[in-house]
Amino acid sequence: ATLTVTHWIDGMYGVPFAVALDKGYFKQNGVDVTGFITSEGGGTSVRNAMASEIPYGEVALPAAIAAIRQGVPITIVHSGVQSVADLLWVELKDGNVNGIAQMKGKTIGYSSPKSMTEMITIVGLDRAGLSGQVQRKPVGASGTMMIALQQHAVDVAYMTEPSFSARKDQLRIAFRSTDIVPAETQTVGVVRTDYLKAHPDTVKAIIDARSKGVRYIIAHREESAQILAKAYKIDPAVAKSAIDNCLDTDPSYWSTGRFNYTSMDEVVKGLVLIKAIEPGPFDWKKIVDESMLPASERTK
Amino acid sequence: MKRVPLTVVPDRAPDSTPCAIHAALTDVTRIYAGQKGKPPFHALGPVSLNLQAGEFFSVVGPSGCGKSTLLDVIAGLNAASSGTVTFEGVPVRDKVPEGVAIVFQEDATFPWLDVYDNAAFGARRAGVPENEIRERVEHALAFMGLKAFTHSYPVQLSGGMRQRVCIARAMVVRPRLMLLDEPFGALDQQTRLLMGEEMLNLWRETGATVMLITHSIDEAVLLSDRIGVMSSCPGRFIETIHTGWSRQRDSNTALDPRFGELTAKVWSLLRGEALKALGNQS
Amino acid sequence: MKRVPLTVVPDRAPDSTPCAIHAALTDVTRIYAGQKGKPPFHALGPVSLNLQAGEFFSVVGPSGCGKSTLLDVIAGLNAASSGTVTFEGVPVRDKVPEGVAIVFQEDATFPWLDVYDNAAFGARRAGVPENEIRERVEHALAFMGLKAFTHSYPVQLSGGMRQRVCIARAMVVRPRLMLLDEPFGALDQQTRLLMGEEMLNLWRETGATVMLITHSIDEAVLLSDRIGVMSSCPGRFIETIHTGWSRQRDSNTALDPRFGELTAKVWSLLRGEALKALGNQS
Amino acid sequence: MSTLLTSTLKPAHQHRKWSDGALLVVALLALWQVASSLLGAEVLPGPWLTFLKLKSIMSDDDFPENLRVTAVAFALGFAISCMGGVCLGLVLGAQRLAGDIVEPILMAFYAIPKITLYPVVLLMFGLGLYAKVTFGVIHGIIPITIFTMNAVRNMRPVFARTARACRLSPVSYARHVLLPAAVPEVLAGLRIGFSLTLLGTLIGEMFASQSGIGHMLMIAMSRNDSQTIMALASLLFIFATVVNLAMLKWHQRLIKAP
Amino acid sequence: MKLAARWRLVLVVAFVGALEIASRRAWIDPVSFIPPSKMAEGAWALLASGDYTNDILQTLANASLAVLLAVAGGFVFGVCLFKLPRLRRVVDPLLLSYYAVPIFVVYPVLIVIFGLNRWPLVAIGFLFGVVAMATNTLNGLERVAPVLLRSARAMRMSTIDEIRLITLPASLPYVFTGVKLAVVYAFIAVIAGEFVLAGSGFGFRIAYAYNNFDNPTMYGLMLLLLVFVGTLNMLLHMAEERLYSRTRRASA
Ligand SMILES: Nc1ncnc2c1ncn2[C@@H]1O[C@H](COP(=O)(O)OP(=O)(O)OP(=O)(O)O)[C@@H](O)[C@H]1O
Ligand SMILES: Nc1ncnc2c1ncn2[C@@H]1O[C@H](COP(=O)(O)OP(=O)(O)OP(=O)(O)O)[C@@H](O)[C@H]1O
Ligand SMILES: O=C([O-])O
Ligand SMILES: [Mg+2]
Ligand SMILES: [Mg+2]
Repeated sequence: ATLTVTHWIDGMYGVPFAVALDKGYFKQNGVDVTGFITSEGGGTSVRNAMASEIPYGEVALPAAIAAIRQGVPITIVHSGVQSVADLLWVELKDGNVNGIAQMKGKTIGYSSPKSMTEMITIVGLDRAGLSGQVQRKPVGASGTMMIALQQHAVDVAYMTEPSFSARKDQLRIAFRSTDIVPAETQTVGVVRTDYLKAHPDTVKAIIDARSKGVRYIIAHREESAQILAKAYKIDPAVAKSAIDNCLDTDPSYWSTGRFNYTSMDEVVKGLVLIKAIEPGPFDWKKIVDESMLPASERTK
Repeated sequence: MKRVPLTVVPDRAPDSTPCAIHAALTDVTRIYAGQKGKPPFHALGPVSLNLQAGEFFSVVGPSGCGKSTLLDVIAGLNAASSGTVTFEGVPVRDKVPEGVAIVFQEDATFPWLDVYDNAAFGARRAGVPENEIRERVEHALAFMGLKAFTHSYPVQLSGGMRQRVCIARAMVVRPRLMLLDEPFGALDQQTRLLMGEEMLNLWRETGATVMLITHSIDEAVLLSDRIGVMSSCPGRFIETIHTGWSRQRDSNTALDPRFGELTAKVWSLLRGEALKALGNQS
Repeated sequence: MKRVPLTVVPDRAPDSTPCAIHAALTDVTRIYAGQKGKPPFHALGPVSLNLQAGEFFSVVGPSGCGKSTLLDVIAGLNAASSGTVTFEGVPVRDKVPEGVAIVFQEDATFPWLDVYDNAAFGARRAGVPENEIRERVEHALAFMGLKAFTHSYPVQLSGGMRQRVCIARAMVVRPRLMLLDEPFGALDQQTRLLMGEEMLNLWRETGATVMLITHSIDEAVLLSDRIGVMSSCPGRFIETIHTGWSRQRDSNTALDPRFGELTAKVWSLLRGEALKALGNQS
Repeated sequence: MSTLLTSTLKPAHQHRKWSDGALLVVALLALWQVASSLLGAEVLPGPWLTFLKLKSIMSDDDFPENLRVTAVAFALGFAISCMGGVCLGLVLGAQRLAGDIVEPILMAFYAIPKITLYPVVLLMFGLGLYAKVTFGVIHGIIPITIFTMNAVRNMRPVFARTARACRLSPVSYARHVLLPAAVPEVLAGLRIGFSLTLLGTLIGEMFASQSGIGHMLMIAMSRNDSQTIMALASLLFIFATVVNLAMLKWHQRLIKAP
Repeated sequence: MKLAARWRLVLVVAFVGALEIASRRAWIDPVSFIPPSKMAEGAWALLASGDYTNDILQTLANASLAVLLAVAGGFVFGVCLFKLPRLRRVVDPLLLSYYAVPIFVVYPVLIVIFGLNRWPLVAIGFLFGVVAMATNTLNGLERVAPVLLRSARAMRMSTIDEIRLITLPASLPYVFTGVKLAVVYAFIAVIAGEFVLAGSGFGFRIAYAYNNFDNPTMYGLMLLLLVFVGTLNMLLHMAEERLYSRTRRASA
């Protein structure tokens, strides 16, 4: 069977899965995983997950929230990446921005309106007191980002790992997203609710294998980088650099499964800010089911 | 120089009762719908006509009088606006009955087929065995003077040659009723005469009923048992003339004193209609 | 019923020296390239021909002998494989010279234009003022018996009517050389006769040179100053016959005893060629 | 106008055909190289770099599997597009009323962004081969239908009349009259349908995939790996061009008539 | 044609009705699909809110520009290919194969050439539409009866006049098909471009709604798009009918 992992191959969310597969954790737990379905965009990942033989996926939290609110019968069962350590704001090597405070009068490029990247620019510029003094531009997917920078259409633009590590020689970091939002849950694991009821053991097995993967990365960065390089077909040095970058910025970049509600609330705040959801109290209990986590990982 | 005679075995013996009605029109009219607020155009009729089984019937009439329309109606290619059409006792509607072959006024050769395949087309579709077809096609092409062009394509032929290909196609299926719309229109007079004689042979041998639309009065008189003379548009039969020739007629029949009389008669009938057709619009 | 006579003012006075050569062919042949390994096909010639300014020249010949090819070569629509072609002293190559109008054997009406616009087309291209065009077109259509169909579209016309539209289109431009490829092919004999007479009027009044390809021997004899009789393919002129008619000829000329002689002569010349054309392939 | 001389010129003609082709290829490569140096190899890698990249991609262990996955989906999609498109086109062309009714609907449907149909496609066919095939078909079938329909509609009416006079069944009418009469347009439809089916299949692979050329392309795009993008795009382009050439040759053989 | 329009209406209404019932009864998964009435509500709501006006206008403007360029360019290109057989022989194999390459891979190049503005999108729309137009023009020109071209030569027409007065009207049904396809392809490409790359416009809004499972908005936008393109197509269809009904043999 296949599992769905958003941005498998071009994002860092998939590393624990790559490791778990390579180390045989899935097999040990009795789950026959043959590969990972990937896609761009949150909505598609959720839809792909729902349509799979094992309707499980690690997907973007905003997409999961949106789906659930629109009545898609899924349940959030574990936390995934709970930091934006992989999301960097970069400029060309000859740039001179050091920190968001120096952005005054410059142009910043985010992916698209109402995205996580836009949210971070709004929050960041607001906190720096620069609202209205920095021009913000949507520049589309990461593919066009380099071009926009090189064309000087923007001064600073977002970049994610491992793309950044692959281009370290051309770019420098202007500031980090974690400077603005230190804790922000990016992805969570979701399962179709009916499947969850019918096959709780499979779900537990997947969560456990992933969590073993996370522990392995933290313990063995070098080996993990080798595994990642093989799975993603990238240069081992780039893989190592990307993993280092994430873990050095935030040692708990990959959650072992345990939810961090503060960092999840941060996301909801952001969604309200960009008017993706209405303001008001948000009840995680309704959409999160912690019972698949080992007792040690549950919030008391 | 030798001519290959076309010896054909009729698929069916010539009708034993030569007076049986083979195709019949009763009070048929054809009115074309007017386009964009224009009034409907009355193109034909009312005409009533009985084609006797095995007869050779010609239609003459001024240009635009409705001859092609009449042919279409008999063939079921064009629905009569009123009146009834039957072929072998069965009403004709919207479908060409089995046993009818048509040669159209326009060039109807298929440009993607060579002369042989064009000529074989109808018979192939009718399921005639291939060796039988080959025999028939070879005969027909020799007879039409197209043997050297068997594997030429229509674009390589002159206008008259294409018309002959269409006649060959109709002949090869051995129809019981043959409808010919000015089939010799693009042929020179001499060729026309030779074709006419061959047509007579064919007609005698197969016992088919033939309706021939022609612009040549001589041809109509020479070939036909009966000639229907049509008025100017909307076409009606102003007179139907029996020639009284024997079945064994040929081009020598033109020497018969009746030939001159008959052509003169048709000529005078037509003269007025042609003038009307040309003049009644000014 | 009244016929509107076509009174036309020639764009140019009839040539003062009626013997001046208007168009000339010298040793012209046309050989079509053989397709896909087939040998080249010799369709025409060698022919030499001088069309005198202001003469009415007819071409007769068996079907497929190369008449249309000859016309195309004179008009510059088809390049001669060898030999030279000139019009008014200027070599013709690959371009139709100014002053030449052509009526093709096929239907060349433009289906998207009504009869009026079809007839006016050539003159509009030539830049004739619109009111002048209207006058000419109205005359031509009346004369062609198409007045009631002025605003009809070609699909609404019979085959013969479309052919008349094409003749009208060529007439309206008042050419100095008119090339007609079997223009009356789809017309009944009566209409044909009337058209022929009108063609004579037009010819006399405009002083144009006319080359008419026709399948009707009577027509050729009646209308022409000279008749070129072509052999079977590859077409050559086997004989050129002077009729010796005065310019004032009309259909009564057919009563002249020479008319019978001439037709008989052409007829006998053609008979052999037509048989050859049909038979030499078996 | 071709003359007698044409036949003797044939070999030279043939020769010119090849030299023209070679000239075009050289011109395209040169243009590419110039554009690449103007825009920068980062944006648009030149032909040589692209070639090297393509070589390394093709020698990759996973490449045959990726190719196979895409090929299977595409072949199935194209087969369906062809059969469906041609048949539908013939019917809609021959039945004027049906064509008038359906054509505008078809065109409007075709214009909606296919990705929005993805949820519905997923719902109907699930994840995997058939979703991709469906994507290929919805991209490719409509141009084939439209081209065929248009050709049949504009066929000379006398052919239809001849077919009726010969009492052809609908199937043999289609087979022996409509199809041969419409060969150039049907072929053009198939050529464009071929390319668009391929495009559709790739787009399908971009949405949900773990392998296939579309998957490779998507990853290259999100990594902004312009060399891989160009290499894959060239591969697709060359493949489509070769097939197009073959179809043109086939076309020349189909129309035996000069 | 009245008849065809009526039948079309019946067909569409029946289809929409069936969808309505099927989705209301939840025979179709409501997460993937919503009843057409809800789509209409969604479309109305987003029109009424005014939030989407700019996006809609922007896309329509870009697509229209692309259509205009594609139609004009495609026609000229088609004529050139027809007139220059040597060019055609060489270009023919490439002509349609380029549709096989997902065209937005060239988007970065277009950005470099045109900058970060509307023109890359217009260019994509143009590139996608132009070949369909050229191919149809070419097909049409090839179908012009040779006798009409001979007539043009007989009347000593210049190339421009021949195209304007003979080949264009004679091949108009094909040219119309080309225009219709160019419209469709230009829209597809512009919207797909916005989908993947831009931060505004119809395509972006659809993608956003799609990712947020906001079915009323997504299907509402699709409905609007369907109405736009459908109307454009109907107008073309009607113009074609007007021009061509009289040159066709009446069927009854
Ligand atoms: N589709 C049509 N719509 C309207 N009128 C038509 C249509 N077809 C033919 N007509 C008219 O019907 C009349 C008869 O046409 P038809 O073709 O039957 O003449 P015809 O006798 O065969 O003439 P010809 O000898 O010139 O071929 C003509 O006046 C023509 O204008
Ligand atoms: N494009 C071509 N390729 C090869 N052969 C051709 C081509 N056009 C005509 N021919 C041949 O040239 C010969 C003369 O043709 P042409 O059309 O000039 O005859 P025609 O005298 O006008 O005949 P008709 O009276 O039947 O119209 C014919 O035998 C024909 O097969
Ligand atoms: O609409 C497309 O996804 O091409
Ligand atoms: Mg007729
Ligand atoms: Mg001829």
